[in-house]
Amino acid sequence: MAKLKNWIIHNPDLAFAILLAVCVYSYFAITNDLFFTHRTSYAIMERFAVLGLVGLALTLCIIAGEIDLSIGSNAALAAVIVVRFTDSLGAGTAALIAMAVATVVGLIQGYFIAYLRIRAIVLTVGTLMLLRGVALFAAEEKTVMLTDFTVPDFISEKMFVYFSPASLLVIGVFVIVGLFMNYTRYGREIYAIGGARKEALASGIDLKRPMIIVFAISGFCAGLGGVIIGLRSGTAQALGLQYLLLAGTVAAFIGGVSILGGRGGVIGAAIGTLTVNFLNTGLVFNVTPAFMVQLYLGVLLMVVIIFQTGSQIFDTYQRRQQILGDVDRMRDELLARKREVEI
Amino acid sequence: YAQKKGSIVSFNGPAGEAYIGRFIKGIKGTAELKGFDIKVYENQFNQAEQDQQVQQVLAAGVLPDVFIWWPSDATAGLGSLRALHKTGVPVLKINQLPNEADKKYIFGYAGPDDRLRARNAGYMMREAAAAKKAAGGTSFNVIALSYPHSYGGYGLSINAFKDAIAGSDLKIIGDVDEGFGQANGYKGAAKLIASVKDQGIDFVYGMDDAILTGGIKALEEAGYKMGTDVIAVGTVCNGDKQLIEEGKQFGTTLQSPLHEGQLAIKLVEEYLETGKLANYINFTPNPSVTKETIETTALKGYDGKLYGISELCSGAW
Amino acid sequence: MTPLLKLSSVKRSYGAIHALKGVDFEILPGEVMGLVGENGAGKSTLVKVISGFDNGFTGDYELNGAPVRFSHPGKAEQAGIAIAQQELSLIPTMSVAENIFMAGHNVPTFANKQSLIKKSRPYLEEVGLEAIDPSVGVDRLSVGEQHLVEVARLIAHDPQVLILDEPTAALGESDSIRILNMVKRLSERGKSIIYVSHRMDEIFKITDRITVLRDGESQEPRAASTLDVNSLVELMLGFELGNMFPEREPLGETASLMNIRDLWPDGLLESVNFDVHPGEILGLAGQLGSGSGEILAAIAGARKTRSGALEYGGESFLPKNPKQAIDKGIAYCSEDRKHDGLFLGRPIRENVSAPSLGSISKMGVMSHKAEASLATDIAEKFTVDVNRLGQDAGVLSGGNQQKVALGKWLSINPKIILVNEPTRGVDVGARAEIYQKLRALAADGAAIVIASTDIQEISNLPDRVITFYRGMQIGEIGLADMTAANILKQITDPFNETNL
Amino acid sequence: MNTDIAVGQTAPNTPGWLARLVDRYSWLVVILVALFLVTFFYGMVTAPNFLTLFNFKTIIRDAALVGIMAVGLTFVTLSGNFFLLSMKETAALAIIAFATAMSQGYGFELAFLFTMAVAVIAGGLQGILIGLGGNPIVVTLGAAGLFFGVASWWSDNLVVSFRRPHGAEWLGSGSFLGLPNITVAFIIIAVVAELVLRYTNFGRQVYLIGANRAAGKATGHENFSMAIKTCIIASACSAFVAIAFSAQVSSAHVNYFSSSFGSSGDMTILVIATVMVAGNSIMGGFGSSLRSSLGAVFISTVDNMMVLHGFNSGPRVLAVGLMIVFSIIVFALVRRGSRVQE
Ligand SMILES: Nc1ncnc2c1ncn2[C@@H]1O[C@H](COP(=O)(O)OP(=O)(O)OP(=O)(O)O)[C@@H](O)[C@H]1O
Ligand SMILES: Nc1ncnc2c1ncn2[C@@H]1O[C@H](COP(=O)(O)OP(=O)(O)OP(=O)(O)O)[C@@H](O)[C@H]1O
Ligand SMILES: [Mg+2]
Ligand SMILES: [Mg+2]
Repeated sequence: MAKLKNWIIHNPDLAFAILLAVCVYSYFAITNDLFFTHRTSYAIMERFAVLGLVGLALTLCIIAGEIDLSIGSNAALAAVIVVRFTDSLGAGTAALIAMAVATVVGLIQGYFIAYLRIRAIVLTVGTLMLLRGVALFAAEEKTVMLTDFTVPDFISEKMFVYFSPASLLVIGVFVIVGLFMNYTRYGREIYAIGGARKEALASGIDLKRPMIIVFAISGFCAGLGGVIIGLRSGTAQALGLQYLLLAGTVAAFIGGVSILGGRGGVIGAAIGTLTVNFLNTGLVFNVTPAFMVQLYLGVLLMVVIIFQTGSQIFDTYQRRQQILGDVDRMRDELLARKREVEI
Repeated sequence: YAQKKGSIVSFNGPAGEAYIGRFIKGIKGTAELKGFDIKVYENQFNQAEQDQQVQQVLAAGVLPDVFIWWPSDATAGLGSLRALHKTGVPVLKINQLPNEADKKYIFGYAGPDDRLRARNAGYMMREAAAAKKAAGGTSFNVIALSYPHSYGGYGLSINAFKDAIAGSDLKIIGDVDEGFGQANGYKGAAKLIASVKDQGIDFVYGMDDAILTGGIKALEEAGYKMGTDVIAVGTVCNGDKQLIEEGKQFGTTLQSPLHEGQLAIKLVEEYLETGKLANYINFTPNPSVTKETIETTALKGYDGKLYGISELCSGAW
Repeated sequence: MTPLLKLSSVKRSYGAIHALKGVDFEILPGEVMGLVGENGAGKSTLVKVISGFDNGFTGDYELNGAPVRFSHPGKAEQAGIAIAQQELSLIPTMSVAENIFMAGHNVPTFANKQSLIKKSRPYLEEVGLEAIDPSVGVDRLSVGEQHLVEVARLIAHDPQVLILDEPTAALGESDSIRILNMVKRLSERGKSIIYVSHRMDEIFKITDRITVLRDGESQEPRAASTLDVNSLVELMLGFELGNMFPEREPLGETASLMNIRDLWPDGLLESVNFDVHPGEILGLAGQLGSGSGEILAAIAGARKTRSGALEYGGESFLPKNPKQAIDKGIAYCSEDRKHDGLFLGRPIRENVSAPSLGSISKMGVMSHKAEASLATDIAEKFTVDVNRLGQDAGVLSGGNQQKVALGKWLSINPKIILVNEPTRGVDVGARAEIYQKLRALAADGAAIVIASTDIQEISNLPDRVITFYRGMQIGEIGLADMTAANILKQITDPFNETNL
Repeated sequence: MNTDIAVGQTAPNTPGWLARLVDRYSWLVVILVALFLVTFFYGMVTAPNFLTLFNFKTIIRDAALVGIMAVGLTFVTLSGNFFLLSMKETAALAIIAFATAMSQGYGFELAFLFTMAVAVIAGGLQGILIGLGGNPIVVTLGAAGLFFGVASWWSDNLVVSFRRPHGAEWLGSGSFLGLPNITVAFIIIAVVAELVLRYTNFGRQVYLIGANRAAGKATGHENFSMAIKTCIIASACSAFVAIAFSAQVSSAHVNYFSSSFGSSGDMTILVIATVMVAGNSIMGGFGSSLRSSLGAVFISTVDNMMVLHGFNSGPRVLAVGLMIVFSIIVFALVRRGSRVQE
């Protein structure tokens, strides 16, 4: 119990994210008897397969103190590529090509960001458009589409009640990235450049490596997400998937990552995405009009921000109390000594 | 819970889109009237999201008697369509003409005919051109304000329009595809004008009235007198009624979302009763509307009521 | 003996500024080489070049006789050159252990927190931090402890050459001593150490040889034994420096300008009371953690307090934020100019006018002429190069930055000037100027209160000293018996528990 | 960290001015810029009808709406409060407010004031949260959702239209000295904004707080009020854009500013790109609203050129994206060469 309390105190953001997730889930589970079912869970996991990846990518970026606006465009590009080449080269090869392209795109962005010492947002706001253009070019400005649908059927086939090959793959990615972030020096470097860029550089970290890694991962996630979407629906639009950026960002922040960088983690990303999916699915079940969905997401974010701001203020208050407490502890005996001398 | 006459689930874009807003009113109203249970699922017009949504709705495990399905794009929606079809529930496709790929998954189509409305627009412009010629006009240059070329409807519209004006004096000298809606219509037109104005602009064809409305603003700003210097023809009547009344827009071809919705329900009813449709493809009528006919145009809805132009049209009417 | 590391005619410029104009530098195995020079002499630039943080230089660089050029710090680190830079380089969001194993070849590729903690312990003991828990975030440590962690990280690289750029600048007496002992031990183990500092006493305590930089040019390294403070200062400045502290003669009795009543800033054990007189320089003496700095901050509205009031100008109040204090004519320089003393990315001119935008503008519209003239005469008063007023404050070296950080307050012509660590990381030359300036301001009738951990400074500049020990106000020392010894006694051992 | 490009790379026998340029910025930049200028001017001269007064007007007018928003956003960015992701949703809310008021028949003035009031509240709320230390991205992302939701609900998703003649026509379709009034408004706003930033205390505070928040506080300039002020300015600018647009088409709809297709892409993103493209520092403290205005003109120039060359939206998105990335890189290199990086 004390342990739990301690844990909560040490990562309040994550704790709050979990609380939020539980609340949203149970709300719908109670109000809508269709919600708490295996199928629904399955549907949620299917959504997770894509949004989760984006949420993960953006979480990493934010941990590194950056943000990748180009993620949606990158995913769209990957989707177009995979759909275009599946018929000719087979899904496997096509998927590999698509993901390779997306990853390399991310990698190059990472390199430039580190080399130019600019904020990612500055560069990616440009690449966001650039990659759309490329995607349009790759799709010849048409909606590309598969002729053979065996692959789509396979990747969204139900497994172990809740899962599909797609969602299992994504969960795998989560696990690997999670291990990477927590148990390798490269992961720590990413936390470092996010937590305090100047200090990290002064302590001899070469900005290029972590930056390239982060954006390569981000690109990879975008690519994989695009591939899954493309193959699942069997079609792809160069101008599609714009919503991924916002949805992913929302997920990341609801997952409790701190914009200041250096804090947050993979679990948060997962929780955040799930929360968004719970909300989304639940609202769909209640046949909510589209704009209401946006409104609720807005409310959710507001709750998060009010909590975060609140906890910041509380934190400073806490620190102050700590100082005062320490003082009071030392006070009596030191003052006593002082009195002695004066007498 | 289909205790009533039957239950319908409709997937379509957001009511935030003026046109779809009317469409939803249409299906809801008529379904109500005919005693159907209807659920309308909106999605931000975005296929990937609709696919997810279909997933979720199916996950609920409660199936209706019919699906009404409006893909965000003629071809992109195939994934959703197949998912719907797998449930064994019959699917009626809306608004986007069926293509080879999805014919085998749907029992019919209800909605507009992009080609028909474009063709009618073409014919109207022909008339106008003829009149102008009779009045001694000599130049007949047309600029087209198009949907994005990456959008399915573009090909259908532009080709039908070209067919319609083929053999007349009209000739297309420019085509810009800035995007949907008034803002893009304006931006696109402004640039196009700059590039072709010294060839002379006499006619403007808007793939829908929203785009055209923007275009007309751009032309006016460029100093053209609409209706005299330049004759504008649009379609869909999702633009600005007043432009037609003022004669700034020569005409449009009515395409009523309300009507489209009602037609959909009618077909569902027909299918549920007879197990099939009299005809597979069912178009909403596209009467042409001009300044003269604007007040008199009216259509009998499938609910038997007679609707005037302002109920039929979307946009600023 | 062949030098372990040798640079010859190294040049480095930043656009127009020539930081290094042909520097020769060498260090022998196992020697402690002092690197001294005025602010802006190029010390930091030089050590950045040596440690691979800056490879935009021209000239030759030899390690063990072989020419090298490090494209980035990692390379230098692998070659056995490790540096603790002038600015702290710890990641506050991460634990001590993680910080020690941040970059370099000694960092394990795969490791969980536990193993890092285990690995880090010996190095922490080495620097005398065995008490702290390696798993806590460094932001929970005191500044002194943080610098020691920095050194621990340095040692963890097990380098051949260690570079310490002003490691003690921010430290109190006791922590400084820890570091110096550290350096001694390492050199006994045959490590070469480059030690950059402005503290003469340290330099002579620990260095074998001393290299002097004077605006970007180096001089022959001298054996420390052949030099004394004056000759070294002369080398640094190029001219003899008399007593750097201005003369003090006893002030007549004056009505107090401000009375601090029961002021209890966070971090102090009890509330404090004292008066401030116009025309005097009052010194608050105390080591790090004695609370002297906190008192200044509290008076300036920059720190929370439990209670207290300022009786000043006929009213009794307590500023809630700096603005209120400024409006009352109270100026405050914190000890960390980079954090809240300067707008590094903005021109010096704007830095100077920042506190007094009102005075250079009519109805919210500012006159750039007025600003320029304001900036110029402040710059002249503080001998900042007037032609550099248009440049970003960030390109100035420590000393000049401090002058700007201080000088900007003249623009509100303040009645009370509070300065925490007036000359931290500032060279003797600039120091003398700053002292003169403060004295002159006092002479003009302002009341100056400085808090300092530098014993030399605190015993020679003020007219009156109030001493503090671990958050308690201890005593007051008048001009008569103001000696370093007296002050030291009161701020290190007021209750004569240890017998020095 | 010093990441400055070493001097002395200047090759011999280069003319003095070039040498000085290279000395300041390095070869890379000089070459890139030269490259850019060449292609740009090539495009200009080969584009039919590009170099006409009419087309020039078209370009400015095309830049106007995004430009106005960008100028507004610049204040937020310069003051170190990143940017608002709610620009287009604020506009959506504002346009509904305006059109509703107009259609209810309160003339232009009242409708204008009403809309501005709405904008001020919208901006102020975000400003307060940001000023309290809320993360701008989250705050404005959430606000975006709320505003859009409210606007949709308010307008019941219908097109709100008001008939001509109405008091707003002069703004929407009037013109002054042959320039559309919207263009005039853009120019005025751009100039005023720049003057404010350069010659007023407020402007200076924007820069100072943006450059170093702590030092700002220490010298008596709090970010709390600054965040509120700048957010209000930004959303007032979006509101103005909304009003101008609504005045032009005499109607309003929540979706007018979220056209997801076409080269215009997402309005908010385009606005942010506009602020970034001209080299304003995202961290605040460096840049100017003039840069943003020019950025808007630059983007619309490229786009315009492409249209005149007869490209359709696909290649145009590509070109615009390419140009943005390109100029961002160049600016980054230039700043590396000339300024210290903290
Ligand atoms: N996400 C979940 N976690 C734990 N238990 C669940 C979950 N979903 C459902 N259950 C339990 O399992 C029961 C069976 O659910 P349900 O009958 O909906 O499965 P189902 O929809 O038939 O699954 P499927 O059709 O995929 O075989 C539920 O009533 C609930 O008690
Ligand atoms: N990044 C930079 N850009 C421009 N000029 C710089 C930069 N860094 C240092 N300088 C200039 O180079 C000169 C040397 O600076 P440096 O920091 O080496 O001096 P220093 O001897 O370390 O001074 P201090 O004792 O205050 O640390 C100074 O004039 C400084 O203004
Ligand atoms: Mg079941
Ligand atoms: Mg230095």
